[in-house]
Amino acid sequence: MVLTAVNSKENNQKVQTENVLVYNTKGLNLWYGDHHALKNINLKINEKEVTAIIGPSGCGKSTYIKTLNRMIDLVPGVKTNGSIEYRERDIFNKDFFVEELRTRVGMVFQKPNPFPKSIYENIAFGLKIHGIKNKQIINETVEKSLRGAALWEEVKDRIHEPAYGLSGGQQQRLCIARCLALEPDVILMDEPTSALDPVSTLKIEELIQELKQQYSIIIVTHNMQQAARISDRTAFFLNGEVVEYDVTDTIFNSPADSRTDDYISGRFG
Amino acid sequence: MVLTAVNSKENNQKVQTENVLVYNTKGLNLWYGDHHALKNINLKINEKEVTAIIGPSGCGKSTYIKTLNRMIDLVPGVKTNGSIEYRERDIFNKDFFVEELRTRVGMVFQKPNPFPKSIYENIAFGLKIHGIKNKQIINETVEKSLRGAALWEEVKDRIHEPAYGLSGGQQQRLCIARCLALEPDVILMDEPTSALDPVSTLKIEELIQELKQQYSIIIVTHNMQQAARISDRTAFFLNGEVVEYDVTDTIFNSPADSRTDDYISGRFG
Amino acid sequence: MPFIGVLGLKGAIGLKTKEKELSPVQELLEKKYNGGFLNRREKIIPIILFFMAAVSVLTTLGIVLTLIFETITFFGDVSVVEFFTATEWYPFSETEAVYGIWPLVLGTLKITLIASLFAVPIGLAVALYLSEYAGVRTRKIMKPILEVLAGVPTIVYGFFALTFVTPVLRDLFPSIELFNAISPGIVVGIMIIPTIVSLSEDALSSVPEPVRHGALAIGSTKWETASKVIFPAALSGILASIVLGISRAIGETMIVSIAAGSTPSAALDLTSSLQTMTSYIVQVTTGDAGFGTTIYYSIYAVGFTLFVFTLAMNALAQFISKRFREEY
Amino acid sequence: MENVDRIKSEEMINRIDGRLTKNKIVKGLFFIATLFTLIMLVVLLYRIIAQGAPYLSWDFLQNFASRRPEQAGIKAAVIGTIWMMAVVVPTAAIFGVGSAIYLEEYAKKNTLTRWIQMNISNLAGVPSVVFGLLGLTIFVRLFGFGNSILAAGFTMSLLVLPVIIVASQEAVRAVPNELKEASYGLGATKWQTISRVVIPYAIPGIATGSILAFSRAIGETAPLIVVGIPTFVAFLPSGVFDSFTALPMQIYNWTSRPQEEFHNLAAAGIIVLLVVLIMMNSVAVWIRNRYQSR
Amino acid sequence: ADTGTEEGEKTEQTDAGDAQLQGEISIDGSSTVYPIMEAVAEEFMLEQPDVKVTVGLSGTGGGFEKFIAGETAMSNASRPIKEEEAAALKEAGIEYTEFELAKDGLSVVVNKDNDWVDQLTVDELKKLWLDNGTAKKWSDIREGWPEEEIKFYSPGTDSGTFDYFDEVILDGGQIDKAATLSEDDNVLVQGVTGDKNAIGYFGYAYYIENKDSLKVVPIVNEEGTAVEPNAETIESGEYAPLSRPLFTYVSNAAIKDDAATAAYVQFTLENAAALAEDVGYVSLPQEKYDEQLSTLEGLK
Ligand SMILES: Nc1ncnc2c1ncn2[C@@H]1O[C@H](COP(=O)(O)OP(=O)(O)OP(=O)(O)O)[C@@H](O)[C@H]1O
Ligand SMILES: Nc1ncnc2c1ncn2[C@@H]1O[C@H](COP(=O)(O)OP(=O)(O)OP(=O)(O)O)[C@@H](O)[C@H]1O
Ligand SMILES: [Mg+2]
Ligand SMILES: [Mg+2]
Ligand SMILES: O=P([O-])([O-])[O-]
Repeated sequence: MVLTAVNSKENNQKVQTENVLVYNTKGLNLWYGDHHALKNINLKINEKEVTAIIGPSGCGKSTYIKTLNRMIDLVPGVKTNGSIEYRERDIFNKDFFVEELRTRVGMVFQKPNPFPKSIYENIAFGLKIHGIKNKQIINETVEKSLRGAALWEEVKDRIHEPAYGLSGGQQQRLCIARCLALEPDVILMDEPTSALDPVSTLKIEELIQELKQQYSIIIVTHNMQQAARISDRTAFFLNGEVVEYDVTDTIFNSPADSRTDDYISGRFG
Repeated sequence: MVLTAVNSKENNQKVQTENVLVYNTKGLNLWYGDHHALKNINLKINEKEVTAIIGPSGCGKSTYIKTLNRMIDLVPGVKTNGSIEYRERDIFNKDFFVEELRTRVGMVFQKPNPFPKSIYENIAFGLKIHGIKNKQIINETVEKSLRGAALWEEVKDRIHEPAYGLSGGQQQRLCIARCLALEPDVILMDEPTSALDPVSTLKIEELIQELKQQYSIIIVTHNMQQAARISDRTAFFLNGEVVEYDVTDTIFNSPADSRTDDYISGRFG
Repeated sequence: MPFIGVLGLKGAIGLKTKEKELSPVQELLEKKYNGGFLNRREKIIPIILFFMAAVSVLTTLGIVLTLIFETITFFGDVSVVEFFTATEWYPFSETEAVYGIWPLVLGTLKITLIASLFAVPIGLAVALYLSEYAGVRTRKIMKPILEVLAGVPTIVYGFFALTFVTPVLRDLFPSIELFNAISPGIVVGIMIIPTIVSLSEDALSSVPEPVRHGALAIGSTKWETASKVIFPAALSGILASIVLGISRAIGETMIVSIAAGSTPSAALDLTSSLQTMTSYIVQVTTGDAGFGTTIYYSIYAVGFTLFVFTLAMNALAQFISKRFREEY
Repeated sequence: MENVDRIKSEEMINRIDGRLTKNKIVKGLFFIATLFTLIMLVVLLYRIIAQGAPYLSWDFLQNFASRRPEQAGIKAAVIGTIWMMAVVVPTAAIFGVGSAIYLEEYAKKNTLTRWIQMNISNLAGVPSVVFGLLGLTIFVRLFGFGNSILAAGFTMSLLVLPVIIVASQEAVRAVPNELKEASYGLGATKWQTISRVVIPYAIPGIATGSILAFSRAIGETAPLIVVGIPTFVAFLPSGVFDSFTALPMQIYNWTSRPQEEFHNLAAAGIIVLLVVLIMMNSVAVWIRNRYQSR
Repeated sequence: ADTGTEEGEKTEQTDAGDAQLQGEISIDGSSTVYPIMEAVAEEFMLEQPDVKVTVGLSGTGGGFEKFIAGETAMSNASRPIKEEEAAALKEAGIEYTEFELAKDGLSVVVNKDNDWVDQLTVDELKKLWLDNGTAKKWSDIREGWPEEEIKFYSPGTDSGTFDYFDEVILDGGQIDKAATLSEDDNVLVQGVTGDKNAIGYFGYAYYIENKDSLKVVPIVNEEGTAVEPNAETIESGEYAPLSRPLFTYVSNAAIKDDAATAAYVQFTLENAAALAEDVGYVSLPQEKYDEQLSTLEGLK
């Protein structure tokens, strides 16, 4: 637990509050084989905030976010050192089953990836694999999650139809709903709108603002305007390093590092 | 031939010059099956300028540029009407072989697509299919094209090695060199830097400025800063229509259409 | 450990929203966290699957052992030197049996050669047509048709060779005998065409579309694109398909049993009767050879030789795909 | 406009005609080759149908083999083939898919795995007669199954196993990583991901590849001859340990009889076999088309 | 079915026709004998539907292989059992009895358009078929025959038919290496039909079935008369030496222990005469069958 100055964009007043950490990354290094993709990352991520990670292509944004729920384990030949504490538990600890971590920490991917099943089954999937069989609980959760992802009204008449019939933006919200069904603590999003049209993007952005009330959100985005619009804090990655991490307003309006400034103002990337 | 006011960004003075048209698109409509992808496009494209085409995803940028060299023929079920004149010849005319058109009009794609051959063979290919067998001419052209694409210094010691050994940015410049070997009149580029890192992007942008001296360039980009940086004119596409087409400065600084303004200022897309 | 789980959750939900109750889902998940995620199934399943994968290794082992024991018995009666050097295969003579594998190998090679000469050009032409020229529709129709061609039982092909192709050939070239290498060779070729087409077509169409577009965009014709860019790029897959086709031709049994005759011949001539390794095995297993005789054991020695041939072809295929592997 | 007509313009246009003609000729040749294979198939089918169709009748399907051509039928062979396939399909499918999943999802990329993989592709090239010898030695003799459905079924299973493994591996490999990630992301274990995401997604691909492999098993004659399954069987099997006969055996036998009528019966038998094959292939095509558009 | 039933009732000692038996009888062996055995099995199963008879055609040798392995109760053969096989059976502890079922007349045939060959002696046959390292012409065999190269068509070297021919005509010598060999007798028929200078030989049934398109050659027997193969001359033994016996070998234990097998063998012997003729072979004299029936009685 640390005390930090938070600049929440909603109430443009600076408020001194006590923040709870969900993640505390300490001296994280990561190699893909010989390629040193993350270099001594130190980041503290607050509860119930939107933390944006920006940076040019290949800087390690996806790698970092995939490490947070250990999806990185799926890539063969990855080595790490340093530690990441999730709610004060080391996620690399043997006793911390990845299945538990991933249940607590939901993830939304760049391309919407619903299962080739019905809308209903997509959401019920997570419940079923965790042994929840009670029909009523499942039904309720499906509705609640779809509502939570602002999708219920659009699909309520066809939740047993294939998810592939939905538009890209709807599919992405379905993927969010699929996370919500397990009532996660944190939601990780890796460029969740980069494959979507402007209207869908807007909806998802609104949804993220909504979700922030209940969940801690970490979002990777290549769209700086988006980061500026929706996030409370922003980390700027470059070549596997965190160049700057601060309140979003500060990053965008008075960055401490010139590289951040260059990037923000479109001089590269 | 028309007279237009050109605002070249290099000399920030407005100069009244006589412009030669390379392309004159008149009332072009295009359908993918039932989907009306291009709607009544009218565009005049000047010689030895960089014309940028911008617009949100799915607005028809790629479709339009692919129509210019009739690569669109490869998509089954495409119907067009209206006309496109290239140097006053109708490209849809039966007597205008696509092979000729495409030799005169080079194309660079979003993702670098070198042939799985050596660097040298990649460039020699175009010459060979046109029956040029003289080793010396080929050698000279290979060098000249690589120099033209600002790649010669980097690869001169390994031009017989496979092209796939090059980095993404180098591959893209190789693809440009491949076009140059045929000394085209126009070069079409469909988001040529979107798959590249910042440094490579910069190089390609510089190269484009260079090439403009000799070639007419039409470039699709989703990166508005890029369009602003490198182009003389910009066309803004939306939903298959040309919303606005003007000198780049005008588009970015005082657009006539509010939708252009919205897009430019990042309110959507 | 489970204790930490609870704590963690309290951390997650507790502090700020103290009044909030656990939802049914949370409650159930909580139980799971406490119960731990240790799952015996997760450990056992890979082991079971490993044993399944081991079956194919056991099969190879079975084949090798089956063949090797009887082959050793065979070489108790017949000298290895004779087997590899004698140019005659005449096991049925009671007085002067000769076991020289060469005529059978030669028979196999003749059939394989003719089949490949016939099938490779046609197969590649069809593959190129389908992948570079034909529309999606044609491809969608042709592929299943080729699969039917591939699924036609080989006895059917055998009779097709004997009762159709041979007479036609004999009408054209009267010097061809009833049993010859050409007719079954061609028909084996027809049989392997689908294999070559289907795998080459896969290889050709897996060359990424952008590469094709790159060539077309500088004004090449389809043929220039296909022959100078796509074909070389797909070379490793194409060669592999040819090797696979050839190894099917080597192993083909019924067509040659029916239409090539059963005269082991060391002559190079293609117009007369011959015998292959496979058809010899069928001849003996359906024939008169007494149990425990040298002839009986000879089929294992021939089978072993055949097996070695297929191994060699496979090694060749592996070599080719390593040597010519293209990355796009 | 002076720079419009660049070098070699004249020449280039002159050459385009020639290049296009070449393209046309080659296209024509390729088309002829394609047509040729089609014609071969048509001739093949026509000859068989012309010869066998008059002999096809309900009785032909209903009767057992007989010395009298007019009474002879293929009931035992059809049912026998079905029984055999009832052994082959589950055995080969379970072991094939199991192996594929092991190799694609669990196996580490080490020497052992490479070795297994190489062994599988080797096995795919081993001639079917050799599998016959294996079946004879192991299943018929060593395990004492005799010339039963089980012996022949296992032999055929081993014969098609490599093909099914390879097809299944491809299908499993084709499962988009995003789907697996989605499942893992929800806290699913590996086996849960495999059984609920990977396999269901791969099933159409597995089915298509396997059906084609099975249709090969139905038509294989050489291994059955070598295993030595009988030809005259005038009863229906009641279990996997019973003797049986199969379609290709019956056809093979008929073709070698002196009487012309038997040859025609063989053609009729071939028609039945082909109908079965085409039905199986159609199912494969249907599955492929149905799921391809995902 | 009629013949079977009649004779079944006529023979008092048997219960084949009345009592319903059960069991399985596995038969394999010669493809030459196969049509007879198939006919017998077909008829037998009409009467005893609960006895499951299977007949395979692994060839005489292949059949013995299974017989030795104890996989079959009966093994058909188109030649007498060989010493190695008898020895192996002894070693395996299988006692057996040989039953002769019918005769096959190996028919020597030439092309329909062949107008010079009227008959052949055994010596001429030998001269024709024995390999002498060169291509033979008809004129080499008998003066006045055309100077055309002879084309030979023979059953495959692994068939009982070849074996028999090899033994009685060639004395185990090497058959002309230019001969076209085929495992499928139909193919030989085609070969001879299509070639004016061809000569071939195969089972009588194949000749009968194609007698319109082939010319059969009378063979001079030991008495010096040229005899054409037909039912009478083969049965009487006049057509010699090319008529060969067809056998089935039965396990004694199976006859003793299994009523179904015993009944089946009895049925076979009772009906072989009629059924053999049915499928194109020649029956033995009736006494021969009666004799074997009493042998069978002794084994029960
Ligand atoms: N599986 C992998 N194996 C090897 N190197 C990898 C792998 N995945 C990523 N990399 C490398 O690690 C670096 C960081 O990759 P990462 O995907 O995290 O970048 P990113 O910031 O998400 O980029 P983008 O904006 O393009 O998604 C890159 O140089 C990339 O090439
Ligand atoms: N082959 C095709 N068949 C059918 N519709 C197509 C095809 N290609 C593109 N379209 C549709 O045509 C419209 C225009 O597509 P186009 O690729 O030209 O867009 P774009 O502006 O290049 O977008 P992006 O920035 O994503 O590349 C889109 O709605 C797209 O879905
Ligand atoms: Mg990324
Ligand atoms: Mg595009
Ligand atoms: O089957 P055969 O009679 O030739 O042994």
